[in-house]
Amino acid sequence: MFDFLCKVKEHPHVTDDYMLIQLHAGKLAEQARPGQFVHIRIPGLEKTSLRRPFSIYNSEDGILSILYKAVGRGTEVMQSLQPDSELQVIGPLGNGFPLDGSGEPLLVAGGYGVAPLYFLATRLNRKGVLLVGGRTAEDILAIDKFKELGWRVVVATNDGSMGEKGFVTVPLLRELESCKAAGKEVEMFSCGPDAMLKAVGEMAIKSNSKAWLSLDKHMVCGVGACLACVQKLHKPDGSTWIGRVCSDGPIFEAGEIVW
Amino acid sequence: MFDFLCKVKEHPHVTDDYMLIQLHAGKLAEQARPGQFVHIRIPGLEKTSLRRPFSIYNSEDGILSILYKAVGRGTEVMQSLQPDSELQVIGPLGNGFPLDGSGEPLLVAGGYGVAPLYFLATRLNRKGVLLVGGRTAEDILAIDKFKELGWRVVVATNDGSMGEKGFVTVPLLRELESCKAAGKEVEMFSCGPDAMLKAVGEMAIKSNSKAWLSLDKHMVCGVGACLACVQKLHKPDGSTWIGRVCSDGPIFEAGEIVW
Amino acid sequence: MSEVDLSVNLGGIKMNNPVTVASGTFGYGREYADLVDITQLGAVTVKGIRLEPWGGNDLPRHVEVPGGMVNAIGLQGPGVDGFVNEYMPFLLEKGVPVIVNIWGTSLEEYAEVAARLSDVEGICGLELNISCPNVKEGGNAFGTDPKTVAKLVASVRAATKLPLMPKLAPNVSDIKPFVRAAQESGADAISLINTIPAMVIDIESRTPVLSNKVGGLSGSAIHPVAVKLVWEAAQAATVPILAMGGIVAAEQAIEFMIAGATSVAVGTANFIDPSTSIAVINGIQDYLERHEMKSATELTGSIILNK
Amino acid sequence: MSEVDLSVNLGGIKMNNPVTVASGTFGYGREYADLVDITQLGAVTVKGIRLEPWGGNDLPRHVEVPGGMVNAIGLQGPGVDGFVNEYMPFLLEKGVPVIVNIWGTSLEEYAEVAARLSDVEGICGLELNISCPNVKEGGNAFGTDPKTVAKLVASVRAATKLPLMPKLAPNVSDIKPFVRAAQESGADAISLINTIPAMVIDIESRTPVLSNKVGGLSGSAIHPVAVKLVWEAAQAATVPILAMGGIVAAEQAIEFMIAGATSVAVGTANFIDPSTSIAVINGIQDYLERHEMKSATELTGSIILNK
Ligand SMILES: Cc1cc2nc3c(=O)[nH]c(=O)nc-3n(C[C@H](O)[C@H](O)[C@H](O)COP(=O)(O)OP(=O)(O)OC[C@H]3O[C@@H](n4cnc5c(N)ncnc54)[C@H](O)[C@@H]3O)c2cc1C
Ligand SMILES: Cc1cc2nc3c(=O)[nH]c(=O)nc-3n(C[C@H](O)[C@H](O)[C@H](O)COP(=O)(O)OP(=O)(O)OC[C@H]3O[C@@H](n4cnc5c(N)ncnc54)[C@H](O)[C@@H]3O)c2cc1C
Ligand SMILES: Cc1cc2nc3c(=O)[nH]c(=O)nc-3n(C[C@H](O)[C@H](O)[C@H](O)COP(=O)(O)O)c2cc1C
Ligand SMILES: Cc1cc2nc3c(=O)[nH]c(=O)nc-3n(C[C@H](O)[C@H](O)[C@H](O)COP(=O)(O)O)c2cc1C
Ligand code: FES
Ligand code: FES
Repeated sequence: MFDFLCKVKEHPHVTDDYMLIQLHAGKLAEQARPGQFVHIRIPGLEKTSLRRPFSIYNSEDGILSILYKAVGRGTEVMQSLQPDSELQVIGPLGNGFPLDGSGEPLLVAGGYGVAPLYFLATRLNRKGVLLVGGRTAEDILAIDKFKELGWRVVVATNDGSMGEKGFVTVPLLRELESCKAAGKEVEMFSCGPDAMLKAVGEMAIKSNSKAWLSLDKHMVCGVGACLACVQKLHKPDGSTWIGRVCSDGPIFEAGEIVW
Repeated sequence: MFDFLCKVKEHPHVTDDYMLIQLHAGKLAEQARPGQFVHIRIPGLEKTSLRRPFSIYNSEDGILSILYKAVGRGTEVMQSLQPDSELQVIGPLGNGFPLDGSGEPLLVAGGYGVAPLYFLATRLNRKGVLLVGGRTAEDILAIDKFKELGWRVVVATNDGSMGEKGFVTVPLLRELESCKAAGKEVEMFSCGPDAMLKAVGEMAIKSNSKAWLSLDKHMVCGVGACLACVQKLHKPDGSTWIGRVCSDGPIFEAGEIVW
Repeated sequence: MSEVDLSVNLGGIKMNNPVTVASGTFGYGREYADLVDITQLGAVTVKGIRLEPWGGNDLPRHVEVPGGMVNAIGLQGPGVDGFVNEYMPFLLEKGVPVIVNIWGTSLEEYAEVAARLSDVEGICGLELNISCPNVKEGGNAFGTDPKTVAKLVASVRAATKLPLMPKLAPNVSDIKPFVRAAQESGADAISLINTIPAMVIDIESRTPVLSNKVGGLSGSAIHPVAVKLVWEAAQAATVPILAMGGIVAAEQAIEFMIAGATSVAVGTANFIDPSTSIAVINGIQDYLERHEMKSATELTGSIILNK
Repeated sequence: MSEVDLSVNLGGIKMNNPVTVASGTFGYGREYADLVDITQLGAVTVKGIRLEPWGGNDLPRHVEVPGGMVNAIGLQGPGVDGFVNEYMPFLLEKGVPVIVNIWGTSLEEYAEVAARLSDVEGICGLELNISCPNVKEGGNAFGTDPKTVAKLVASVRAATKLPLMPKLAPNVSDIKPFVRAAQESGADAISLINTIPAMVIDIESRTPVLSNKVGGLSGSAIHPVAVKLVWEAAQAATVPILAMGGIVAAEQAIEFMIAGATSVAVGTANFIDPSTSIAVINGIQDYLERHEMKSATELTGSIILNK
């Protein structure tokens, strides 16, 4: 974990709402693992503003990328950061996805939830399927990059403007069933809105598969010190405990989470 | 008095520390009189930051100019304003110098105090002498512009790097005495640090001349509403009252001020 | 024209909309009249006055801090006669309701100021400043003990029929006893919050920045504290509440109304952007329309507590 | 090497420099140990703990506001045993003095927590949290009446020989009686301020943002309020003061010390820039050198009041 002053390398638009920011992040980038995140102090916000957490979308040759959506005050200001401007970044943070599992990997993404899953796809020792959902075609990101890696991509949008119309859980169920029919074990990895994660988790439990869910909680410290981001969790012995999404997570196995 | 959204026209450096900002200020500029000031909301400071007051250095064809020195947080941020950026300006504020006096005008300036005096020189119906003091040559501004108007200029610096060494009150005394010797009435106009204004005021009272002093007090509202900028003053009947520098001033006759 | 009814009745003070300005941040109305159409305001609340003219504190009287400012003006003012003669004619001509913020150094002085203002045309209510941190006698000294508040309000009540609105101090551990003391002694409304006692020290000279040493914090910084106090006051209040503290846009005003305020006052924000109060009026109207509410009063106390 | 002596004695807590971290903003030290060399701190103050593990409040537990944040964590913690077993070994190994912030829902619980921590190696002092606005029982309820403070401090005093430091609530009209009550009952030092009770309402849903409805305001916004309370506390205090509230750089720490604080704690700023506490230590040292002071203690209470 480092507190690193990063320089912006490039900062292109991906679609109208989404931007990709690439940072010179040295050791921080080198140590990053899929599913981890960084905590960014956004220049241009008041100095008293809290940091904002973002998943790591990619890390290559000391360059750390983030794929983000402008949703509020901070991300709006962030959009105007020019190449060579500097920002304070803490990371890599969190536990990350397990890379040493087995079974057909099914990645299930909603919106910017695709970000940590792309990094995961670049580092997994096997290929699989990306199932990605969004409100409209605008929210479907990075699918060409998955295809370049040799992954199969299934798209669903609420308005049917891309892929099939409806929730991504519909094609997910289909994939699960076809794997089951083929006698294939699966391992799910998912990042997106809570409702989606919950549905993915339930399907995993029902189908007796593992599902790794990346939770998105509002954070303050990002390192486990403030207890702002907690999640009630099951222990193996059936009792519960209160974990910190930032430092005990953000990735939890579906069965652990007390929704 | 207007609350006007002004666009920056040009914003050149004058010397290392001083900058000139020219604003498209429409009616605000047209109504401005010498000695008045504007109250500026500096973009780039937090939205909760108070406005900053600046004397009007010039007003021509709807363009209002301010000559300012970077001394703190606000003025430092202000320095980086680019042409075409917009800022909220309230003005013109304050009473201004009287233009209808008589006698040889002696303008006495310290540092950025030269700003309102230049505007005055452009609007007075007669020419005279500018006496300008500063710490070093760096602080001596705009003297060529006075010369262009046909004014005589006398410079004094604390370190002797320009003009004579010492306080500007020394050449002022000389001017006063030579006018007296010549039987000439004088009228003084002064803007600068309190110590200088006080000295000018005392010399005026001693020599039985009028001196108009522009006071510099920290302000909040700029319009007379908050009572943050008050100055104890003599009434003609010998009693005292508490005036507001922003709306009853910033110009007071030397005899009025209770130092 | 909009169907929304913005008018409110603040304990007998009839306002065309819920928005006034906070005492001491808008002079006597006239100072801002070039920049703000003051006839659009629900009321103009003027700077605190006592019986006789009062000089206030030495300079510096203010200092900027993150999210606001600390002031120790010290209630400089022209006294009752000065106010009535110099400032009321202009306000009367404008026809805007005037709330006068009053103070004194004794119960008797408060009562006398109230009595003297009772028959002045154009004055529609009195705000009793019992919470100014910036004067040695009077001010906050009256506002930090419910018994004193009760006595003070009762004695002013006896002196005037004008709507009476004590302005409570924020630096208390429980606001409710103060609300009860005030309303049981005859207050028609409650106003809060005044500035929070504060201090700034210049570390180079090691001296307090304000000549009065301490002052009161106002502006955005105090807003969440004010919301909490207004919400709690509303739970004890049987009379309407005028809320203030860090309003910079309609959002904060709406927040106060949801917490239980009938009216709101824009303070420090006037200095930074004089158009704030008008923007707040328009913003409240927009909000009501967007949420299909028929009147401003519907917003008051509309907080939803699920648990 | 510098000639300046930064060490201070905070009522028996020996610190190599005046700077610690504020309880609840630095976990148990370990969480920030990758980013901050915690052995450089004067002490590490850990998150509030009670006798048994405690779950705290539901989410959301915080919300960002201008100049700071409002939190209602609700004192989640591992209890005495959990803390001693899971967290103390790391801190002990680091060799940094540990101040434990403790709370309970009864006098007896406070006393028992204190007794249980008394012989734990590495703990150099106890901060009594009697001012947390975010728990229903305990916390602020103990901190808003001087008599209760006296009783609580006395009963904890009887239970431990460790340096004892009650942490006072800021939402009082006069801090001095609390300081006196604490020190007369055996407190070795005074800590202030805790967060100021505050609230944020979401105007679209009209519900409180925090699940606990109210929370505590911290950060820059509260700094001038904290300075005023520390300055006043110092006038009544015969024991040293640990000051906190809105420190973001050495300037605010120095201001507190000039006002009368012996030590200072960095809170919310840790979240934004974890290097703040180290920068504050260095900044104090620079200041002392620049002002030709020989020791940090010279700064304490060095305020100059001309009038
Ligand atoms: C582990 C993690 C990974 C994330 N990865 C990404 C990513 O790869 N791409 C991306 O676009 N977004 C990501 N987010 C969400 C991102 O943090 C928020 O969109 C961002 O903080 C919004 O800030 P704002 O100032 O624009 O919004 P505002 O709503 O103005 O922010 C106000 C406060 O709420 C917090 N906040 C608001 N929305 C969220 C949210 N959804 N999650 C957490 N905190 C929030 C902010 O951090 C801030 O403290 C991630 C969040 C978490 C917790
Ligand atoms: C009527 C009047 C006319 C002025 N004209 C000019 C001018 O033509 N050119 C110029 O360079 N400066 C002028 N000044 C001074 C100018 O207002 C300050 O330099 C400026 O406010 C400093 O702001 P800052 O944020 O850089 O400094 P900071 O010290 O960071 O400001 C902190 C606070 O102190 C106030 N303040 C600081 N210094 C002064 C000061 N000298 N006078 C008043 N308030 C101050 C600021 O407004 C702000 O509220 C004038 C001041 C007044 C009252
Ligand atoms: C410069 C200044 C002067 C004030 N004068 C008075 C006053 O005379 N009487 C009074 O009751 N409150 C006075 N106040 C307090 C305000 O009316 C208001 O309660 C407080 O500033 C909080 O609102 P705000 O955060 O919107 O400014 C004054 C505040 C400021 C900033
Ligand atoms: C997230 C958070 C958790 C806190 N937890 C505690 C606590 O457990 N015990 C306590 O006494 N104070 C607690 N505090 C209060 C701080 O210790 C400190 O008194 C306060 O935040 C003011 O300092 P600051 O403005 O520098 O943050 C907490 C504050 C924050 C922001
Ligand atoms: S954000 Fe602080 S514990 Fe997770
Ligand atoms: S600055 Fe407000 S009265 Fe002068």
